[in-house]
Order: sequence, then structure tokens, then C-alpha cells
Amino acid sequence: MIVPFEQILILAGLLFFIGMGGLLAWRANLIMMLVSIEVMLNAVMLVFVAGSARWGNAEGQFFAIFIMALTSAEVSLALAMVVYLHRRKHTVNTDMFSELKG
Amino acid sequence: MIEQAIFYILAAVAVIGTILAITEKHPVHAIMYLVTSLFSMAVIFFLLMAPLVAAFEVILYAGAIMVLFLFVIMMLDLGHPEQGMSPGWQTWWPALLLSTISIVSLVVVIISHRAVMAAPAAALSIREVARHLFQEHGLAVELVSLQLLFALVGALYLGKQPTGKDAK
Amino acid sequence: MTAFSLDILLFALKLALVFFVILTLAAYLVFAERRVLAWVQDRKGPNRVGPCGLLQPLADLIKLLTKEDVVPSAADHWLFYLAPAMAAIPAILIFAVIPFGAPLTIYGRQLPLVVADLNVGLLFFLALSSIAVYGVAIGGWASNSKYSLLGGIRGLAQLISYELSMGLSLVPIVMLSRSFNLTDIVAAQERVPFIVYQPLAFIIFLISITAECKRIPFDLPEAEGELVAGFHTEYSGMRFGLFFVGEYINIIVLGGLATTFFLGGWHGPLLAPVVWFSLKTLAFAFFFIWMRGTLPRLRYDQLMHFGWKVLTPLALVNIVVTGWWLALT
Amino acid sequence: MSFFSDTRAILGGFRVTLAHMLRKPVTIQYPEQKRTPYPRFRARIVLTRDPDGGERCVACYLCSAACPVDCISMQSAEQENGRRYAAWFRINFSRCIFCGLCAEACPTLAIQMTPDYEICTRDIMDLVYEKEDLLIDGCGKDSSYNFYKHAGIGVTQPRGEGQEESRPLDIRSLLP
Repeated sequence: MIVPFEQILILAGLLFFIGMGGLLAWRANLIMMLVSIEVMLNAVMLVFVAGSARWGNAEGQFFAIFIMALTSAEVSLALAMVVYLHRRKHTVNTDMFSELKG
Repeated sequence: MIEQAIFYILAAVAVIGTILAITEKHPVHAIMYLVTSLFSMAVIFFLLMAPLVAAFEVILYAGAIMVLFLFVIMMLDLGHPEQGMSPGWQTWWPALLLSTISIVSLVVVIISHRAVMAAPAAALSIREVARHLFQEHGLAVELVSLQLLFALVGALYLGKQPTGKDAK
Repeated sequence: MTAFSLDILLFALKLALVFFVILTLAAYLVFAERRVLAWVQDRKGPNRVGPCGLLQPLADLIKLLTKEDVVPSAADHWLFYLAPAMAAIPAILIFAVIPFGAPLTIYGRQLPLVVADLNVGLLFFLALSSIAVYGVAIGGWASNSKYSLLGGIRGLAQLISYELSMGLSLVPIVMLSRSFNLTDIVAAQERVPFIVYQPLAFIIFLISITAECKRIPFDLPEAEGELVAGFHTEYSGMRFGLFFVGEYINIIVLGGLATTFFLGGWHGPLLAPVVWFSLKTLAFAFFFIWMRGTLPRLRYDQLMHFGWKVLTPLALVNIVVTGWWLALT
Repeated sequence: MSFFSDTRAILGGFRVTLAHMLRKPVTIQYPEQKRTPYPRFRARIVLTRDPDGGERCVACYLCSAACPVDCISMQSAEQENGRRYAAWFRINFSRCIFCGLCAEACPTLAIQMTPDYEICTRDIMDLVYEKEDLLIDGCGKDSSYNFYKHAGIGVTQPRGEGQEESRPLDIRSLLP
């Protein structure tokens, strides 16, 4: 380990909560919401990789790789959805898609 | 020692880049800040003896996912911050408050559970990682590939232009 | 301490040499391209500056450096400044992992002729080539011009799709050499170069790298006929020069990679290893120029169709067949 | 199968370009190596003289009318004996497109085109040629042609004195 494990955890936590703050703040813009989710997933990956390095175990790296595969699937679907929504209303503002709100 | 200094620099770049990405009003600029942050993350992964993850981080995150974002922003012409979808102060402060509370509590928890400095574990070679991955987690790999296939089909379905009688 | 400083000195020397050679070679490749294209078209090409026009690259450089640097007023300034660098730097960085000669022995110590012997060298190359997309996309977007934007979008889509087939065509190489390290890949081809085992992968890789360095017949991001100059329409002076030099460095680097992956790297009889490597790389560069003089530009839908429906499935089939073959032998 | 024919076509293209690469370039290195133009090459315009040494131009304005870019201008004048000539004659070569219509229109073969194609200068005003610049001391392409000897009008010589011209018929001789 190059630095104590705790410091990496703090870094990952910082990134995760910055992403969370962004997600909460950008509720109107679909693109920025997705970007914030990417940040959070990335922070989780950092924890897994740090754990893998801390205990010399390859499982953490697998999880990081799986997370990446999941993220690419998620982003491809989500962006297809963005394109679809934009085609319907010419905006990506989430407040415009509230027809089902009771 | 040098590695430690590099780590701190990279951590600072990652955090600052992410903060700028989240607060930037312009989507394209936000993407560029995030790419910077992802780069430093990739180098951190490299320092943490996971070169495979570092390479995939750049190939997949910076090279594919962020490019996809950029593509959608450019194609749908979303780069207009003046169209007013950016959050105001009223939406920022609860988010900030929640994040700050979470970060502070996390730091407190981590520091209170201060463990002894771990002995450096041996670096894993890529060959070993690959053997573990495909021997012990073959099912997971198959599941992930299936999921990628589903995502592909779903994206194709969503992206299909309505033709013929489907169109209004 | 002296041994350490000697190591540092040798390393710095190697780095400077590689940097100098690559940049000079890129400049002279521009000149060579103009001459060879002229020959293809029964012309003579630039032959005024210096003997046989050999100082032409220098004249071009001076011209580009002294030109006015125009920035469109509606452009996104920071990204506009950043984009040429993002196009040129990854191209140079990729060369760091290419072994260009057999390890030298100087003063009793080994000097491997590769800048950085990474154990994920192949992935490093793929990662950096996926970063090169940003130069095109950001350059096209930040210019705030319709032609540039269209060029940038085309570049994005094209580079992403061909990167996929390029990566997949390299999987059989990794399976055969059992390593991501480029030095190991070269060492595995000591007797037989991989082009003998993997002709299909070689062809797929060749087509993909042509698309990757945006050369004719895949130069849709800068199609002169339709998009004026595509993503660098608004650039002038040395910023345009950086895009230009980046493209030619890309040719050299990708030629070097094709040499490393398929033609046995620096292995070869009689001549020195470095000479063999340079010869093979320059042969690829010549092939790119020859191709530019021969083939017309593809249409955009043909390009996407070819990449996704022909090259990618072929590369996948190739991987499966190689796997079977390896399992049987 | 189209795959094989397509591949063959692409390789054929490569073969053609390679063959051209090894061919000698057709380029002529202009300032050092000049091409000899053909005699009928259409370049700098001159005004020629007839075999007797007089000006051929009769200032009929036909060249000026034929010129599509209006680069020819002149002023006609008449000698005492009725012989017309141009008081001044000007061709603006910065406008001239070297189409040759003026030379075709000229009834006296005065205006002719020469193979001298190197007439560019640094100052555009130098390209406005006056009559003294245009007039040459030779006959040009048809060295024996003399308009007034063919014209059948008595201006420089009595009627009937010209070449291939019979004497005018005296209609009164037929009177009873």
C-alpha cells in the first residue's frame, strides 16, 4: 500500500458524496444526473481496488471490472433513453416528463 | 515516498475535477473536467497495483462512456447552459448539507476505527487475476456478458425510429 | 550513485532521441506524402526548398509558426486551445510502449530499446488511442461552426466503432503470445511473425488503424468535399499544424504497432534490429500514402455499416477460431 | 461472388497507382524549362502591318464589339485620302481572356494573337497596352494580305487596281 487504507477510503467517500450532492442538485437535467451517477460508481470502484491492494486479493479487481461492464450497459441504455425522450419533447428537463404525476 | 506524493496530487486533482464537473453549468465542460478526474483515478488504480483496472478505466470510462455522453450532447445540441436547467441556490443547499454531513460522519467513523498500517500485500500479476476471474467467477462473467447483450438490444429498440404504421 | 545517474542519463538520452526522431519523421512524412502523391499523379511534388526539396518541412514549419492565429469569436476559447494538444499528445505517448530494437548493452548495463516496458502495453495503446477521440470531438465542437461540428460528430462515431474492431483484432495476438506486454509479443514472433497465423486479424487491424488515423478512405471527419476540412476548419497557424503533425505521428506510431503485432517487430535477418523496425514501419507509412493516392472516400453509412456489420463480426469469428485452434494444438 | 471481384478491383486500383508512381512525371519546371507553344497559341495580342509597311487596322470597331470582356478600345480617324486608321488603340490585358474573338472578327487581319504568353507584371497598370506597344513591324500570320488591295473600294488606289479585281464595268458602254 502506498498510503494508509483509510486515506483512500476518505478519498472514495469524498468522491461518492460529491457525486451524491450533484445528483440531488441536478434533478432537472438528465445528462448531469447520469454524470453524477458515474462519479459515484467510480468512487465505489476505488474502494474495491483499494481493498484488493490492501489484502492482496484479486476479487476487488473483479468487482471493479464488473462495475465497469455494468456501467457501460447502464449508460448505453440511459443515453438511448435520453435520445428517445429528446425526440419526444425536444428537452432533457425531467420536470417536463411528469404526465404520470397524480 | 514519491508514490505517496503522486497519490496526494492525483487525489487532489480527482476531487477538484469532480467538484468542478458537478458545479459546471456547461455539459461539455463538465464532461472534460470529469475526464481529467477519471484520468487521475486511473493512475491511482495503477499505483494500487491494478494496471488492468487502470487501463480499462481509461478505455471504458474516458474512452467510451464519456465519449458517448459527449456524442449525445453534441448530437442533441444540449450545450446551452442559458436555457436554464441548472440548479439554483435553493436546490444546491440541501444537497450540500446532506453531502457535508455524510462526508463528516464518514471521516469520523474511519478515523475512530483507525487500524494499524497493513503490511504491503504482494502485487498480483495479470495472468493470476485472469485465472481467478475465469476459473472461479465464470458464471459472473457470463451474466455480465448477457446483461451487455440485453443492454444492446434495449438500446437498439429505444433508438429505433418509428417507421410505417407505428409513426403517428 | 554513479550507476544510478548513468541509468538516468541513458534513459534521458533515449527519451530525447525517440522524441526527436518521431517529430522529425512526422515532418518528413508530410514531405514524403506530398512527393509520393505527386508521383502517383504524374507530377514532381515540392522540390524547390533545398536539394530535392528536402528542407520543405522546415519551410512549412516556419510558415505555420508565423501565421496569424485566428480564433473565432464565438468559439469556446479554452477547449479550442486545448483540442490540438489533445489530438497530438496521445499519439506521441503511444510510442512509449513500442519496442523498437533489441536491448542494447552499453558500459556493461542493459538498455532496453523501449521507453516504458509496461506489462499492460497493449491496453495502454488502446486506452490512449481512445483518448485521441477527444481532440477531434472537442476541436469540432469548440469551433462553433457547422462544418466543424459535423466533422467532430463523425469523428466520434467513426473512431469509437473502429476502435472496437481494432481491439478485437488484437485479442488473437494476445492469445498467441500469452501477454499484454509488447516486448513479449515481439519475443514470441522470433521465428514466425504472427501475420502468418493471423492474416485475417492483420487485415482487420490494418483497416481499423486506417480509420483510426482518419486517413483516406476513412477521412470522413475532415472530408474536404463535403465539410471543407471538418473538425479543423476553423483552425489556423500552428494549432492546425498540431492537428496535422498529430495525424502523421499517428501514422508512424500505428505503423510501428502493426509491425510489432504482426510483422515480428525488430526481428529480421542480416540488418540491425532498429533498421528492420524502421523499414517495416516506413513500409506501413508508404502503404498509407499509396492508399491515399488510390482509394476514394467512403460514404458515411457505408463506413458505419462496414465497421459494425463486417469488421466486428469477422474479428469475433477470428477470436473463436483462434481459441479452437489453440485448444486443439 | 462479389467479394472476390471487389477485392480484385481494389487491388487493380493499387496496381494502377503503383504503375503511375514509377512513370516519369509530365511536369514542366516552368521558369527554367519553357514549353514551346504552337504557332496558333492564343496569347499576347499584336497589331500587324500590311506588306507595304502601313498599318492594317482600319478602326472598324469590330474587335471591340466582339470582345466579350470589353478590353479593347480605340478612336477612329481618317486620312485625307479616306484611309481609316486608329488614332489611339488600347488593349487592357488585365481584362483580356485570350478568347481570340477579336482576331476572328478582324476583317483586315490587323489584330492577331501571338504565342508570347509571359506578359505578367507586378504593376497592373503596365498591362494596359497602347497602340505603340501593340504595333509590330511584321505582317503576322498572312504576310501577303493587304486589305485595301482586296477591298474593292477606291481609297488608296483607283478602283480595279487591286488584286484579283477586275476593272469596274462601265455601264454606260452598254448604252445604245
